[in-house]
Amino acid sequence: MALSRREFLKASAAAVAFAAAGASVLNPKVSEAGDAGIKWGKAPCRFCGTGCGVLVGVKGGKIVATKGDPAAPVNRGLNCIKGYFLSKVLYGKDRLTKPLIRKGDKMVEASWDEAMTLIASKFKESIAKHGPDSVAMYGSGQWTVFEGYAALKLFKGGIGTNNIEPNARLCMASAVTGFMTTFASDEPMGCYDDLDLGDTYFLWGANMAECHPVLFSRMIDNRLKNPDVRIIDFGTRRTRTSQMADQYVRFNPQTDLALLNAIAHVIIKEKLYDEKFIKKHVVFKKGKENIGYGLEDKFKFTDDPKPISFDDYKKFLEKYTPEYASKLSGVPAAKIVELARLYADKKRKVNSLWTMGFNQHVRGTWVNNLVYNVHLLTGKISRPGENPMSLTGQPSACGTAREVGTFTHRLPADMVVTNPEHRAKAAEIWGIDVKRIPDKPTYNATEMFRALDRGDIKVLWSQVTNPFQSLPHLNRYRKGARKGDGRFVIVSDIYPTKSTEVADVILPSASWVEKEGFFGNAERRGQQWFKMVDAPGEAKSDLWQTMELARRLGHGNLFPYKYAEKEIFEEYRKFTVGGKDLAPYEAYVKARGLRWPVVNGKETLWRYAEGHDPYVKAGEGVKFYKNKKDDGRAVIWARPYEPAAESPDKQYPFWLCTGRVLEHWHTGTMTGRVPEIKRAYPAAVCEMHPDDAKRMGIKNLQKVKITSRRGTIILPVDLNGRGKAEKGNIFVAFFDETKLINELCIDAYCPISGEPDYKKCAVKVEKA
Amino acid sequence: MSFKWWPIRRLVQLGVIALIASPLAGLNIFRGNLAAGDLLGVGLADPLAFMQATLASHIFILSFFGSALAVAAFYFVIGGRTFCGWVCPVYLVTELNDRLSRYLGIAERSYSLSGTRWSLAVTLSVSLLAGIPLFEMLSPIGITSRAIMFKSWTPLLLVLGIMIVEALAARRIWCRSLCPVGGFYALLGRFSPLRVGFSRQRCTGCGECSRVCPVEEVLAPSLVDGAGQVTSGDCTRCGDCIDICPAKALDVNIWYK
Amino acid sequence: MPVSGVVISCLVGCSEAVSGRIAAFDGVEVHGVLPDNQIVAVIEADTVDAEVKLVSQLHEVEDVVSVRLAYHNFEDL
Amino acid sequence: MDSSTKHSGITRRRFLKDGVLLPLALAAAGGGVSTLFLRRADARGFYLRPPGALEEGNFLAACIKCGKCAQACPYNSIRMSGAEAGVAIGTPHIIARETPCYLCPDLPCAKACPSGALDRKLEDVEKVRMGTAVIVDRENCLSLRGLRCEVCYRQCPLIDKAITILPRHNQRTGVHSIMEPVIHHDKCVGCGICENACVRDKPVIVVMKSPPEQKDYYEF
Repeated sequence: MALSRREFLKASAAAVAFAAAGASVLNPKVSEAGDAGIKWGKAPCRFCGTGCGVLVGVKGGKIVATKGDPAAPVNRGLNCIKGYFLSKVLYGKDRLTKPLIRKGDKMVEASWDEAMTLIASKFKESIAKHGPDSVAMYGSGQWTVFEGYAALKLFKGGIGTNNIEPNARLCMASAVTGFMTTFASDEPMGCYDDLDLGDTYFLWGANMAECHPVLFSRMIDNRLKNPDVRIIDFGTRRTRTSQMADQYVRFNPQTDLALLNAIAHVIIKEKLYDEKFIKKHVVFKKGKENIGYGLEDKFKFTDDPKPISFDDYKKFLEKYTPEYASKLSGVPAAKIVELARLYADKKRKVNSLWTMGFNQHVRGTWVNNLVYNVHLLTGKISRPGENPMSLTGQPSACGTAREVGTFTHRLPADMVVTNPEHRAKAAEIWGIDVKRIPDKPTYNATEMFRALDRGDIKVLWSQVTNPFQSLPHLNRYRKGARKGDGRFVIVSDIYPTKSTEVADVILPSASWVEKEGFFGNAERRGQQWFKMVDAPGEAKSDLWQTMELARRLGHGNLFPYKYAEKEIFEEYRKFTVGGKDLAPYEAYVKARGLRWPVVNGKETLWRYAEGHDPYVKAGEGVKFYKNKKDDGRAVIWARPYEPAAESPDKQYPFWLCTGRVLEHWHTGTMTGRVPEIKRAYPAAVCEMHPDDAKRMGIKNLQKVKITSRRGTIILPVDLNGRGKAEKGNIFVAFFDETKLINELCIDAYCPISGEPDYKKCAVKVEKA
Repeated sequence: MSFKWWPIRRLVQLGVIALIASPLAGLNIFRGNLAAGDLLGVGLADPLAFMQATLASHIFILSFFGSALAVAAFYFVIGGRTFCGWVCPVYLVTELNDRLSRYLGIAERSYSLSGTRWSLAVTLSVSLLAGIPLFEMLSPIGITSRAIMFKSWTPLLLVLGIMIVEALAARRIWCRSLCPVGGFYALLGRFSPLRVGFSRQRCTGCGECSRVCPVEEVLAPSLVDGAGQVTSGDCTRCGDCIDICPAKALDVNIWYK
Repeated sequence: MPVSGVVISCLVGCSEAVSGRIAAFDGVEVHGVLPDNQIVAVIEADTVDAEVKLVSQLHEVEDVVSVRLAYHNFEDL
Repeated sequence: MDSSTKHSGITRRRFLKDGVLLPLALAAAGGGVSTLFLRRADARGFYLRPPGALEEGNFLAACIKCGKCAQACPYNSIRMSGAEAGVAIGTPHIIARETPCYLCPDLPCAKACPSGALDRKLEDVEKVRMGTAVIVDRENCLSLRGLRCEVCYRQCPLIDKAITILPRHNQRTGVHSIMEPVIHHDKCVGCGICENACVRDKPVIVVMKSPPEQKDYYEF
């Protein structure tokens, strides 16, 4: 009996493997398939950072179908509902097809030459009058690697300003600084295989069920196969993830800092830590405290790390007893002890997963540090099935924003502009004088738009993103963009958005498979695709747009390419050799993505781990080799609990949290154009706790007026929806462009990462 | 220029249609239609609709009964089929249709007024026995008002059918002989205090009143026997006879004056 | 006992050689060599850890580009 | 006058009337009436009535077609049926695929009903029983094919009560789970929001009068 069952399993295993491989027998470029003359090509999904593979069906120059790619290791043929409708995303009725130039109150169609001449003249004029720091590029984690790289090279190596930022600053900058401060190298050690191999998952401020749907189904499948698997959801809001988790642990907003310290406290007090691991792989440090909230314009912060001893760290933690953390967080002390023991359980393979709850946090860097602390204390890191993992929200937040480094302070592959060696290396690869690369970072995303509002930045170009819907304290920045006085805003997009509304020039872009591309997902997997259809009308890729501006500004020599995409990639790859090691372009053309470092043609599943990471020598076991400053050790940081920038009070008694839903992606400009998705989830609602509503005499679906110190919005109340707000909290999704919830959000940010906190501000709610 | 009833009546008829249509304009004066509605928050109901629904469903709703009773009392006071002459939108249609028919001169037959009583009896018994409010299903009054309220046009075919039959074959047969609402109000109006008075002294016997009266039988007792009041419940109190009488032999009268 | 189906990608033209090399491992059965430099194999091991180790070892085999888990079952048998 | 009719006057007017217009009128009237009676209910065999509606027979008995419920609906979900509805002409119903019932907590439609066709005493939206959702096309349900859709579940106003998610292993991929929406007919109020939200061209989840008949007593 056992034998036959085993044989059956083996046969299934082989069958599934054949199915997976069989689909990849297709020429990955574009190959003929049987059904009705549709040509299929591979591409990663256009939406979140999961990086699901899809096959794109093209017929008559149009995308007629998409399907999950059975050969893609991430999703194996599956998609979420957004991915399912990818074929309709590019074909909304109001696709932008011609450059538009503002003439008075009207946007008038123009030729590319007119538009680019105007843009170039504005750039030249502004640079001549106000210096290179008066022009800026605001890009995105949806840029392809080529586009991000070209923009970075033009601004830092050509124009000579560090005024380049991605919207990823609003999304995972805290994860970056978390990784950088703890490991001195950005991006996770683990990969999605940990979702199959672990048995304990702590989710922190991550609604995976809706925001990383395919990964969530993978983690749930792990639990189906292994009844020992435990999923613990820490959150300030009861979500679909909480619903399917084994435990939902509700805590008061901002107190995750105290909770993680209390968990470390228990681990140390009960001697559950891995002494050997700590001795060999960890150093302890302490930074500045009371670090502010970045609310004032031109806020500046530099941390001052001081080494401390393990004992100092223990002393630091003494305050964070479970009782103390319980008082702050509302989590029972006994529960904190229980979960600390679960974290430290030697028989368990523990993973921590987080998203915007950690990253969009005025202490985002700290809270990232604190979760690493727990993994470093217990040694549960860089092992198959056992890792901390930050999930990302954009398809190439990792690939483009982080790895290419399209931030004001970064250069490609973890390098920074403040480091002369790094500048020298960049200048060498770019073939320019090192002096051309400015050595001081200028503005983070929020500060960039503050500078535009003040008039310090005159010309701002936004590509592949929608800042005038997505910025916090939106009123200020929407008004700022239209203040005149030489301000000039250029927006490249595929549809009219809240950002094109305030633009002086709108450029029609090519999107996704209308151009050749390369994205990097959250598990370090780089994925390439070819152009499969022409962009509608005169729309052109952002890469072309950037290079055209370069040419007109006299920086054409920086882009001497014939096959720009491939040549840019190979040039960029030079930065990565000896660390992030990307594979040659051709390898990505063939593979369904590869996880860097790819050394000798082999991808790396687990970084810093012997036997997996090519840079860890035999006998080292684990080596955080990137942190050369600390002798290849990771840093445990003593980071205290500090309150949020704005907490509820008598006048504004509710916490406001914002976020996403499964159906819509970010500002909804693409998903909102899919009629099926639009019908399924047409408009934003305000989630509220039934007890709060009852107290205020508010009934389900009734309209309420939500007011913060920055703005007001009217929404119907949802007391029993997919997400259930806790008492004293409300939640609103930000996809609905007719209800700009971000007008209410505070533009406070983490001083270290510069990432704003969209999850916490104070509002009042009244019957409308 | 002497006083005439018809412009007032026309205004009331159009006012009723305007009320039914008012929610479309976002006004909150009137909800529902002539079967049941709320006028300024006061519930009103057609007594016949109440009877049908109650007989059919065996459900007694007190407020529904109250609304129906109030309406019945009102029409009792002002004279039964006053509903027809002044309120019913179908009456307005058939009235105008009758003008057309006379102009073409193709419909000459009339059928007995007693038909409406039969029709009322059939309506109520079918409602009770079949468990379905028979008339509400067919009612051109409901069909017309729902056409106004919800732009539901197809059922108006039935009204069109009535118009064609009336124009071609049987003058005003619907209102005169078939409509159970008319039947009900005719019974109710039999003892209504408000009536058309007749002065034999002034009558010149010109016959104009009979010609304009939609239910000319009701004038017969006065014209033939000299009765001082029109007592028949079928009189719609439309006032057309008063307006047309060149000798002012007809006027508004109160019972037992 | 875990049972897994894996797809192994090899360098161009090396799949026959690789299939020979991996067949030598205990607990690895080669089920097919595909024309596009891919091999389908089934892996058995005593524990998940052992299985992961085995997959890691396959990674190290000469001319192997990637080893992809296509099916994984670790219920008790 | 008589003499003229007898001789020539008869011809044109009589001919017009008896020969053409009268048959035409009869045909129109007959056609109108028969359409009222011959056709009944929609293709699915039942009308989705507003919340609080009595069982169909009683509902038809009590409804006087005044339209107040439809006027009371803030979402214009309730429409009055036309001639195609036959016996049910002029009665209120909901076409869920176009606009479902959003279950206002104070049920203004039921409150507006004068005749008791809708139960005015109904206070709790969870006690509404308009029908029940049924997945009629399992083959085309994206969730059942392993995709992360479950829009019906997440949009259900009685989420986790009327529809729950039953995860099960996806044999095909080996590492994902299929998130199957499971409808609980005892909790489903039949509001049709799921039918409205279903992303397939032809909704795979629809509201029916009652769940398909079971031939046994198992309850899943």
